[in-house]
Amino acid sequence: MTAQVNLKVNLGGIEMKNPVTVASGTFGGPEYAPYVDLNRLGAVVVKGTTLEPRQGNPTPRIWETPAGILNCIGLMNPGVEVFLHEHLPFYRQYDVPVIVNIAGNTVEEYGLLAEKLNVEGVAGLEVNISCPNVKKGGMAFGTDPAMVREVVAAVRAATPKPVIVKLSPNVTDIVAIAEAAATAGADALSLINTLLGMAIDIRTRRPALGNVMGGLSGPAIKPVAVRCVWQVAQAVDLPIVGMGGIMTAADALEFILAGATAVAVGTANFVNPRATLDIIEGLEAYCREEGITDIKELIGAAWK
Amino acid sequence: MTAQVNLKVNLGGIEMKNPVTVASGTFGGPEYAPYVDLNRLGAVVVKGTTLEPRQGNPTPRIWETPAGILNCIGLMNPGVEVFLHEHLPFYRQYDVPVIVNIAGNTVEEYGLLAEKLNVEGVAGLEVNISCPNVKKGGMAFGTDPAMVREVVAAVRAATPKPVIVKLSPNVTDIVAIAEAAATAGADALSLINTLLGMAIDIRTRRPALGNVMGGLSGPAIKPVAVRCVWQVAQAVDLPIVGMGGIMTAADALEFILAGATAVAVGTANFVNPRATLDIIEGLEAYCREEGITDIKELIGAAWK
Amino acid sequence: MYLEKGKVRAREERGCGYYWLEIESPAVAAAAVPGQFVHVRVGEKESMDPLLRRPISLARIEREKGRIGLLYRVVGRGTKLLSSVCEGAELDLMGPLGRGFTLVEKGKRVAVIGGGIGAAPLFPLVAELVDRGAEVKFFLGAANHSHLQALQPEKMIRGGELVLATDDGSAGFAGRVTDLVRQEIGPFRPDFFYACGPVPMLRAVQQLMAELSVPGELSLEERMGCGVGACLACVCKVRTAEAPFTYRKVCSDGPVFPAGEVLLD
Amino acid sequence: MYLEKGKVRAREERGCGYYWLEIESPAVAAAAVPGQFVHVRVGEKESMDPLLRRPISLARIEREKGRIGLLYRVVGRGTKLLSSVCEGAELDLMGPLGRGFTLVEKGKRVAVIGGGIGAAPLFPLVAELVDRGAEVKFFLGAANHSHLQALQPEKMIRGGELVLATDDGSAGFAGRVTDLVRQEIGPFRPDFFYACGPVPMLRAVQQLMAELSVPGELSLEERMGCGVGACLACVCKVRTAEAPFTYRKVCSDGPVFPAGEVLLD
Ligand SMILES: Cc1cc2nc3c(=O)[nH]c(=O)nc-3n(C[C@H](O)[C@H](O)[C@H](O)COP(=O)(O)OP(=O)(O)OC[C@H]3O[C@@H](n4cnc5c(N)ncnc54)[C@H](O)[C@@H]3O)c2cc1C
Ligand SMILES: Cc1cc2nc3c(=O)[nH]c(=O)nc-3n(C[C@H](O)[C@H](O)[C@H](O)COP(=O)(O)OP(=O)(O)OC[C@H]3O[C@@H](n4cnc5c(N)ncnc54)[C@H](O)[C@@H]3O)c2cc1C
Ligand SMILES: Cc1cc2nc3c(=O)[nH]c(=O)nc-3n(C[C@H](O)[C@H](O)[C@H](O)COP(=O)(O)O)c2cc1C
Ligand SMILES: Cc1cc2nc3c(=O)[nH]c(=O)nc-3n(C[C@H](O)[C@H](O)[C@H](O)COP(=O)(O)O)c2cc1C
Ligand code: FES
Ligand code: FES
Repeated sequence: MTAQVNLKVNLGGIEMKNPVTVASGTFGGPEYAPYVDLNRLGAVVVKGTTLEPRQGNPTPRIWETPAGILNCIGLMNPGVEVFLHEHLPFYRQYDVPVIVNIAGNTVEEYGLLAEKLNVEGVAGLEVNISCPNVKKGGMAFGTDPAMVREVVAAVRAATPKPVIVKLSPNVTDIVAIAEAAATAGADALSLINTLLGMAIDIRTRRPALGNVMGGLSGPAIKPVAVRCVWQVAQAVDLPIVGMGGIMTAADALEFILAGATAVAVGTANFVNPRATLDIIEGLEAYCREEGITDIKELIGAAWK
Repeated sequence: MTAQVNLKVNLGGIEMKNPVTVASGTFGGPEYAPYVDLNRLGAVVVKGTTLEPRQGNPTPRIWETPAGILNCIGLMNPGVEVFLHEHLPFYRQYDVPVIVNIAGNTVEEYGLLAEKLNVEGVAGLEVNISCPNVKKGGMAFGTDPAMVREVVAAVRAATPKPVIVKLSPNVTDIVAIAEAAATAGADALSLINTLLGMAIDIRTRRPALGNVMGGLSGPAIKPVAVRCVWQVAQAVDLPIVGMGGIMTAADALEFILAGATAVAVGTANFVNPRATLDIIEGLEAYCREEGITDIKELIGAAWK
Repeated sequence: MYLEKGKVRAREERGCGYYWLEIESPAVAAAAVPGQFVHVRVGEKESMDPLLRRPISLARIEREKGRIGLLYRVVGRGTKLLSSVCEGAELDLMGPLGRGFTLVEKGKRVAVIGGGIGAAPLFPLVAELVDRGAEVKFFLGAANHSHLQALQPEKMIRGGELVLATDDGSAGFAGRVTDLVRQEIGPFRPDFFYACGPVPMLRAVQQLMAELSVPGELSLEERMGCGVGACLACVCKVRTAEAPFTYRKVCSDGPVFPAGEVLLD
Repeated sequence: MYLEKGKVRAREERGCGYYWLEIESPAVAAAAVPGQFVHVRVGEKESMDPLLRRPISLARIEREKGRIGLLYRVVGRGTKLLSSVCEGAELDLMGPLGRGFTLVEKGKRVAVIGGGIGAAPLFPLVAELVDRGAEVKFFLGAANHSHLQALQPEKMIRGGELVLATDDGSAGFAGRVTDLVRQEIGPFRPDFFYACGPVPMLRAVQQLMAELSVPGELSLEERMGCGVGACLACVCKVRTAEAPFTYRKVCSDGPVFPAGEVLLD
């Protein structure tokens, strides 16, 4: 008889039955339900939600790069009201914490969004201050510690729910940004959002993406993401959702060993729609083989 | 009869017979001579050279990642005196501009290195203010515009030779850094150095590299590199050596179209020792097929 | 929608860079309708480059045999890798995906218009329409005779009338398929049409049919991430009452759209 | 040093994850000496993942036939991909690389000591030594009988005396190969030794031979980038007069080093 492995983790107040969630903007809602039982996930993070509906950027919105993809979706979403009335009921059928990713054009908008989302069925908020694909706000909020403090404080003041702040890797010093978020009252951090990148189509001799620059995600960025988690986990005393190129349980373990409490699967969903489940099973198998009874033992084990 | 294609470019005073050079630290000197006739290259850039010999970092110094590699060589080199007396004579046999990559622990050391290298046979200097693998100096010099100005000014004052400043992508605003280098008297810019990354060996549960963090290079980083060249080329009026994941002529073209005057081949040498020659031939073929008689027409053509 | 390991049962090189694969994929075959596609993983299983799946239309649907057919043209790395799979190999498929064609009722006259590899999803459509007793005229254009031969239209459809065009006049009507349609459409007077092919062709068909007030459907292509509607990468523009346009997802709202709604720019 | 497309002429699965490839690679074969290696590209030609080449020792050198042999064990993705190449396939090779073994003069008594897959470069060494008229005793250790069988030492060498050990005692001497060497070395009194295998084995051999004042050479492994001495990734520590140690490149200063110089930590 093999011992049970305890995969439960607590992410700044959100109880997760295992450390595996999905990265905002990569999972939709019902779209992956034919492949993944949502009840098996540690949490679900929904697409970036704004006050008003957004059309997003012109196409092409995606471009394949070596072991990665560039995207410039541009926060296309139906707005928070549609989310509350049409999408949230879908998630309420499941027994899984729902984390809503929010993005504002102004500090006030972040606060407003947080207020509106203070409803049953929303387990927490992920504050996106790191989107490289929008003109107003977006990444700009996430590259200056003072702005980070303002945005996070506004959300903190507007909601009693757990606040997760999502950081951009496109900065000189990610630890300084993380510390600013912590000071302003974040309950957890999630990192990383995409790297700012671009590609040129040599046939047309023009930028490949409709919006010129885009966000790089996928396995290509994993080493940068692991480094960010490693740096922040040692400097800031908040739980971390690690993400960036996680395709397999081995990848997820790198993030956990670097200091992540939970991991989010993004681009991998497009490649393997069962990736989340494969990873949950792989984490359990690893623990079993290594004689680990509680996955929390592994958090930050590479430096502890 | 097909028209001749003019591949010549001028890199801040260095005449190159074609735009293709090698990235510092990835080509050695005589090591690739069995595979590549050095006379065919646009220029050769040598490994980072310091005042005193350096041992470099403990092993493992290299780790494979998806479409990339992490390295933490740590500027292992025999020092500038050995370079001048033992290595430079080797290059003097060839008809190819030799660019020496220099790295100092202090601003003064950069100046001293530039002075010592003001000899015949050295075509120019590449000022490395972006090495992520050394404790003192290294990347720190390249992430603060004020420091960049100091270092570049010191080198500028010490040498009449063309000064190329090599930038780090690990910054919030690479344009600001580039502008600082330009103000201080750089003749050209080279970008990008490696992205700061790391990996964890899940078998040992420890960092995979001997020096914990390392520099990410190879195809994985190409979208970030192209984006940096695109941003800097439009903002700063200096010729650029583009690099980061160039494996093929198509990759090189992306950089040239983004605004690079020359391109450097790094990690690709390890995979295909003939990569530089394949790229030169591929650039010529592309121009011929597209009816382009002078490759300079393509520089920045994606935004011009 | 299934994730299935399809077994390659037949592979044929058709010339001009066209390939044909017959795949045992019972779950996909059982659920599929014409116009849908599969999202195929190409390359080495554990390799992260290339990363994304490739969308390929179902060019044959054999529900009873549990087989599907893919007809594709090598245009880049992914399709090149796909062209080198061997008989017996396993392909990692997601499907059937997307909204297929709306099938007209028995007795209707329909024009089916395909350009080049765009013919792929039209083959099972023609089969199904013929089975349902529609009167089908299939206009198929290609660059030249060799390209037409690679498509093997005679072999791919049973029933329906096939009318061919080549750009260089090396077979059938000399000129673009849309010119052929324009010439023949008057006497045929279709009740409905279906088209798939390059955007300029779709645009010409859309305009012609609007002039003639014939309703129909277009099958579109866009670069895809997920293939299931989750990533919002693959959008196309459709007309709306409120805004100049709105974006719809080709992978899940399409790839087939009512011709009158689509904005092709 | 050549960049050559080697043609796979024979492929053999040896069990326990060991594979044998015979490759037509005339330029490499003509220039090679025992102890050298080839740097092999694995995976799809155009795929960037995996990216780096893999170093594999020459386990057979047939200069006249223009062939080389590789014996390897699947430990990760690269060796797994290499294990799936077919007869007739082309392998992208760089080689021969590195400094091989120093060959002793005729009539000398030599101990050749191999552990597991570390035996690979020792097979052509034994062949060459025997041809030169050295008296060779080849001590070979493996985990167990099946692993030994996968190495097929009897088939791989012609001449020399073969002495086997297995950790679990399922064949030959029961225990580590270094214990076997310690037991037999007294009477044999070698003039020189060569060793290749896991680091703990090398360390034990190095110490034993130092005690007995027998000179020799060790073949080392390190993670490699370029394989030719350009990237400075693959260093090992060697003793020097001036510093506690200095780094040398395994790929170009080695992989074979004088046993007395190497610092194994
Ligand atoms: C719904 C749908 C059905 C399709 N059915 C067929 C078919 O039956 N037969 C056929 O030959 N082709 C079909 N295509 C086009 C096919 O998907 C592309 O030719 C293929 O993805 C090209 O991949 P590549 O790696 O060879 O080319 P590359 O240019 O190297 O691909 C790079 C990236 O761009 C994407 N891409 C490139 N061209 C297209 C395109 N035209 N449409 C969408 N994405 C593209 C690729 O998927 C990949 O992500 C279909 C496309 C769609 C959207
Ligand atoms: C000079 C030399 C000769 C060798 N000869 C043989 C041989 O004849 N037969 C054989 O089976 N093996 C040999 N090896 C070891 C062989 O190179 C590794 O087993 C192989 O590179 C592992 O690759 P992988 O992708 O399967 O493993 P992974 O662990 O997935 O490889 C990841 C990376 O680590 C490197 N790596 C992993 N293990 C080693 C290792 N032990 N040594 C060096 N690099 C490593 C790989 O090259 C790759 O870059 C030799 C190594 C060296 C340095
Ligand atoms: C198509 C796409 C859409 C995304 N949309 C969002 C978003 O709306 N909000 C957000 O915070 N991050 C968004 N991201 C970033 C991901 O959540 C994640 O941080 C990033 O992709 C890195 O993880 P990965 O490499 O596993 O994909 C998006 C990423 C992709 C690829
Ligand atoms: C093994 C290795 C050693 C390097 N050494 C140096 C160096 O000494 N000085 C320097 O400026 N850059 C150094 N670099 C960075 C490269 O010159 C180049 O900027 C980077 O690798 C990106 O290009 P690539 O992706 O083509 O390799 C090194 C890179 C590698 C992989
Ligand atoms: S491809 Fe992801 S929404 Fe269509
Ligand atoms: S592998 Fe590059 S120096 Fe040895």
